[in-house]
Amino acid sequence: MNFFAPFCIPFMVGAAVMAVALVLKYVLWIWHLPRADRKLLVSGIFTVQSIKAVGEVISESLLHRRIFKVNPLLGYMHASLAFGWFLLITVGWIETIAYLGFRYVPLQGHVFFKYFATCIAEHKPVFDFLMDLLLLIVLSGVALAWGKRLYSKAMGMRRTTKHVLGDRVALSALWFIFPARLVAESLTCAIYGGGGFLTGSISSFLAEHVSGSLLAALYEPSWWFYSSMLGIFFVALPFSRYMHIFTEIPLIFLRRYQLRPREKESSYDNFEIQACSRCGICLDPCQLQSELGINDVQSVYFLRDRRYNRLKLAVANNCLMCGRCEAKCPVGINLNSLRQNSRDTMRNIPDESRYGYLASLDRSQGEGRVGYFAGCMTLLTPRTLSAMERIFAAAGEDVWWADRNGGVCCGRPLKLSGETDSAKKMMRYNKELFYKHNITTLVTSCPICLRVFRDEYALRGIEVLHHSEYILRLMRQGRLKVDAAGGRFTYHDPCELGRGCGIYDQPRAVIEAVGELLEPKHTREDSLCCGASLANTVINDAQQLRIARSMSAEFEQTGASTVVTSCPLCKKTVARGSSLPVKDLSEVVAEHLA
Amino acid sequence: MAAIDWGFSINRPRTIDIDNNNLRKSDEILREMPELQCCIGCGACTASCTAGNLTEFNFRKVHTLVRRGEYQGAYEEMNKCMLCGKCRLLCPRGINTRGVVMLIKRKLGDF
Amino acid sequence: MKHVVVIGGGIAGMQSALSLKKRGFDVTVVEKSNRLGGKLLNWHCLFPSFTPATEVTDTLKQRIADSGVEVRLNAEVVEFDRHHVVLADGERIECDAVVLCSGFTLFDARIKEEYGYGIYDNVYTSVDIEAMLNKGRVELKNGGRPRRIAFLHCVGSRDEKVCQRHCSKVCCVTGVKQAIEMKQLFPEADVFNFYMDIRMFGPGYEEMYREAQQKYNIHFVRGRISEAAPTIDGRLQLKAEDTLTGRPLKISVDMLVLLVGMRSNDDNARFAEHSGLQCAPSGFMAPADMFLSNVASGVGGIFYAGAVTAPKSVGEVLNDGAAVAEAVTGYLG
Amino acid sequence: MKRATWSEYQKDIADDKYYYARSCIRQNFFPGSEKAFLDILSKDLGKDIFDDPAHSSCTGIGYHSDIVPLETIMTVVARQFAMMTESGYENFVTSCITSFGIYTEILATWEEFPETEERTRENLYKTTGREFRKPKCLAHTSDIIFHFREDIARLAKRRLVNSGTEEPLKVVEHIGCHYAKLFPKSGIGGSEFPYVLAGMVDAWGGECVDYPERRHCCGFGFRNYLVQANRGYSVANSQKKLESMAPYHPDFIVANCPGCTMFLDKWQYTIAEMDGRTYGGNGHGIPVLTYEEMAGLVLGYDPWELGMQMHQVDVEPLLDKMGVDYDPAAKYLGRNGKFIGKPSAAVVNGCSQDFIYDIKL
Repeated sequence: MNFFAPFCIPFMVGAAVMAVALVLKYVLWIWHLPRADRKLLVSGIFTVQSIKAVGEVISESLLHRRIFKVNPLLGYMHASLAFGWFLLITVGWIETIAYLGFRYVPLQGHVFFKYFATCIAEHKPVFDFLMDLLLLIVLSGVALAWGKRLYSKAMGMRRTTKHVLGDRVALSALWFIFPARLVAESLTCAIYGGGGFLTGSISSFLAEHVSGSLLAALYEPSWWFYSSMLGIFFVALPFSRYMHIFTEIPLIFLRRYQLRPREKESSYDNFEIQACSRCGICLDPCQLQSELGINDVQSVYFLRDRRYNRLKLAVANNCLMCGRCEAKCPVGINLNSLRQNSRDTMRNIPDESRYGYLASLDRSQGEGRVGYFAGCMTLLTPRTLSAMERIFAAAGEDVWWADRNGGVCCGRPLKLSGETDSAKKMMRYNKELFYKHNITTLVTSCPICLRVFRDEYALRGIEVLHHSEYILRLMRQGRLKVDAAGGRFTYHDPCELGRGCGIYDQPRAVIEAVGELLEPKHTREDSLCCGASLANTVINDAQQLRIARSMSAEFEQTGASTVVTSCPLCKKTVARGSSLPVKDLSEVVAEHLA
Repeated sequence: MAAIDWGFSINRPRTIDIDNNNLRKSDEILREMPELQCCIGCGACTASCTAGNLTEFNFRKVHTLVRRGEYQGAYEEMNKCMLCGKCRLLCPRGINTRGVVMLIKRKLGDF
Repeated sequence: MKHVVVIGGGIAGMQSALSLKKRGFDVTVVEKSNRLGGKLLNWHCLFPSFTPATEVTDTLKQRIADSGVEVRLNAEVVEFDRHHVVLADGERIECDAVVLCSGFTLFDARIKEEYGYGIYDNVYTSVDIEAMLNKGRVELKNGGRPRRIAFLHCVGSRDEKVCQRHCSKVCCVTGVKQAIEMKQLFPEADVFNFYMDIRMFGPGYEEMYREAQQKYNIHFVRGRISEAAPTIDGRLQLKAEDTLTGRPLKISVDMLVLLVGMRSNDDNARFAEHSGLQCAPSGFMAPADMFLSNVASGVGGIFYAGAVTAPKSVGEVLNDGAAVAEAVTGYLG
Repeated sequence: MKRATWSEYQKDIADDKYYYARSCIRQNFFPGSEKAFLDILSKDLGKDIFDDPAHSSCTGIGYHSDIVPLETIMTVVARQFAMMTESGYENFVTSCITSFGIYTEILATWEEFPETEERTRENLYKTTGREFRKPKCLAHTSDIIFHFREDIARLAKRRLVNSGTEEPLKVVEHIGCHYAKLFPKSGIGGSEFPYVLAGMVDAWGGECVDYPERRHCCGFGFRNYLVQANRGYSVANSQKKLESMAPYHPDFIVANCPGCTMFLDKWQYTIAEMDGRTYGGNGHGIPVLTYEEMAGLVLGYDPWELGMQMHQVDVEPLLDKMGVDYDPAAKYLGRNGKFIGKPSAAVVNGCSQDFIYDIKL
């Protein structure tokens, strides 16, 4: 049996180009991994993590479990295309074996089996049925994809990604592959007979209504078309968003081996960046999109621009880094870390002389094993400071006040802007200060500081607590008593505290000890950003205010009489946007000390 | 040839010479961030400044000089800023002060 | 019917006359020039709305024409008391009350000779600019378009050196307004406003100021120009201190606009002496008190409206016109 | 020139019978000028002017340097007036702008605070036994030349024109700060548009240059010059003026103040040596003249008689332009015909630099 026909050439070329490109990319990326990452890879490969990764590949890359969670219809669309196509290939393979036994069949022989199988008289209706069913499933996915273009809301998406030209070519090819296959197979069946419930019925219809000569004339071109579509798609795949189809698989493995984006851009980032399918799920959660109509800076566009080396500073900088999109990304890409290390690449200018003025500076006061770092912003919310003072006094805690008279910034704002090396100087200064004063516990009221103390400072021997955690601990230890005076509170999760440090329950527990807690519409992992995030240096004051107003409206809808938050920046910002009084968690506690 | 010690040198003028200053970068900065022109010199930024309370750094003065085309030393001054963002919370004219710091550094540092 | 004479046919006089007429008085407006409207006739647009000044003057003139108020033009008042107004030609007009609406005098910018008004080309006053705008031709002496324009605030205001200690109130806003107008006419030009303080006291003024800064990119430099001098290419070199940076500043401009202030009329002292009225140290007429009788003089039957008592904006002057009618009614019953 | 305002500032200047008070520093730096003034007045104009050997310094430099107290200087000034009174004169003419400012200021002080005048009279009487009358007319010598500028123009042998092209010479006039900046009414033309020198230039055929830094101080500033470490400020001020006037290509600078004339002249040397910058034509400095020298040239005096060889910036290019006959060989010969010495070559006179300077920055 001959498994070659001229129409196979586009497919064969496409498949070859794709294979070479994929192998080259993956080999190069792994080759260039930082030494530490390579070590992680080697040490993880023969562990149970690899098996877990296989499971995750099936559930995510094929079944798209996480997208199902976002929206079942959207999940079905992705799964039908990915898993359906996967099954088409697998079942097609089995079909070949069923017909021909175990023998070598070239790739095009499997793919265009229907074409080459016309000489086989025997029919296995089970496969006809199966293959038609799978084709139908995939076609339904394609239909949904078309539908999504027209009406994305049905799939829970208000906005869809604006694609670049290459993506559109690949997308068009992809859309045509399966209808083309249906047509080609139906024509083949119309001439040679056979086919399942789908191709079979279409072929009988064609045989009845279309002249034989026309069918014969269309026969070869239809296979050519099908092959060409496959070829185009395969050539475009490594260079378009469809790269994600394969890239998610190594990504899942590497992530299981604990590889992550680093402070500086690294080869690993390629796996994350090219695993983005540009599904656009990150668009809707973005408040820059929903409140300000800014529609070219979201993670999907950021990753796309970075991938094609056309990232602009204005795009990299225009992000609140609130983490809402990251929490929803079906591929689990570390969007904030990637944006962070892009900023580093664009803005980090090491300067040894910078912040030389920090040397030998110490404006701290008091003595105690517990250190309190108010943070720059907290100095502008003195009620928080005095509340903390009362709480410390009530608990009988001796406190070392790190920065009540003005200290040195924790370094996170500078790091967020990409000036990583300079930020380290401030971190080093503060770290030395903490050690110098022999504290064992460091309490801060500012989630921005908290985040960097925990993630970057590596404060061995010092426990770092947010004041919400600290207050709750004091209450549970019985060192701090509050009267449950009642009152209706609602709570705003600061991005850096909630999504950033995973602290959701502690402040809630504290509030519930005082009064009733009413949750706003968006809360916990889904909470909205106040808009004043230090990560964004692009949007102006009016834009910040618009975000603040829209997110504050949710607090008013809860019926609460006070908005509580636990970040000085959020407090100031929400207070601008809301008509309700806004208090820091510590104020609420201090007001209700028993 | 004999060496003569004058005991003094000619003082350089302190005058801001708008005619001879190169205002190209200043214009670019104002074009990118027109709100900077709204500064009314209240000094709240400088009063609250974390870095300004530890050094001579005066954000208001430095950006005003930059607007007048006096770039000498401005980059180094802006580098004293810790970007902590207190000033942005205080500016009565709502100027994106952190953005200004970054913009001036970018323009004067040519990156 | 009681007869009230209104001295001055500017907007204060016209509005006062209209309000008095409405309350049933017999009103005569005495105006020394040959037409009604006063200084506002020379004005192009009013801040902060850019309303054409003619909208105010024409409307008032029309209302005066329709109201039956007697208007005496070319009639200069030499002296008056509550019962008589004596004109330059010797005529005595009998009346029951007098409303003094003689307004203000523009500061003569030539007195500040260091700014070169009347000495160098292309030094103008804010009044000249309004006249040029009215003519529809703002240009340099040589017909060219200015590339750089400077406005100087407080010329003849808040200046001990010319014995004008008071703030003329409206020049800041006018300066910002004219700067915007210049920028609209010459978008390619750089406009610099040199000010001591920016006083944006009224509704919409601060907003206009902000717009001038942000939208029109007008440069505001806090510092008074010390002197203007000609340059070799026929421009003007200005010196000032940029007080917000603590550095002297030097700049050449094509056009310098002096925002001249309002000073009190020279007549005020004579009127005061003759009629027993009080002048404030600024030379403006002092009302009986600053709050409850701010359109009354210390002398029964003599009232004030408009800028005769202090520099005022157009809106405030018109309010005075309405208020004085109330006060006169209270006096004449 | 659009300067109508000068005419608003006029003062009464006596027509004859002057008591003459000399300047301290001019006699060293421009020694011919004061003699020229006396010659012009007495010989050319036939006026009575008394050059009293008994008068003294006004101590103004000491006063402005915080060395001489006000009481003292008032008494010294009172003595000058006593000398004038004793010689039978009542029109006081001073050659120095600093002195002119001192006399004006003290007379104004006595006017405002008569008790200070009484005390001064007492002090003078106690110390010297002298009494005085206040001058009827106080004028600076430049006021006198200005007063007779038309007479001088009539007597003129030359005019301030380029003898080759007949074009008026471009003249930068510089007025000493203490001439009218203290009391605008005390100077002709006031402080903004002083006309005292410009009037002479106009009358004698020249053309004044109105350059942006026209009113700026020369930088002398007493303490700024007297303390070596401060001289950088002083020279920077002269430089500012020179930079501002240079584009107008002035043929010469004329000043009416001893300090200004000296510093505008000598700082050109300093700037040229330090920075290599010169502001006149052909890499030379701009000659700086006193108004007496200017008047003397107009009246046909010999430049070496006028003491112009004492200038730091060579005047020969100007003399050539004006068509003045002079003997180059006689430049450095004294009045007795003996060689008086010759300065080293200087950058400001178009010579190459032959020193290495150790400039402290």
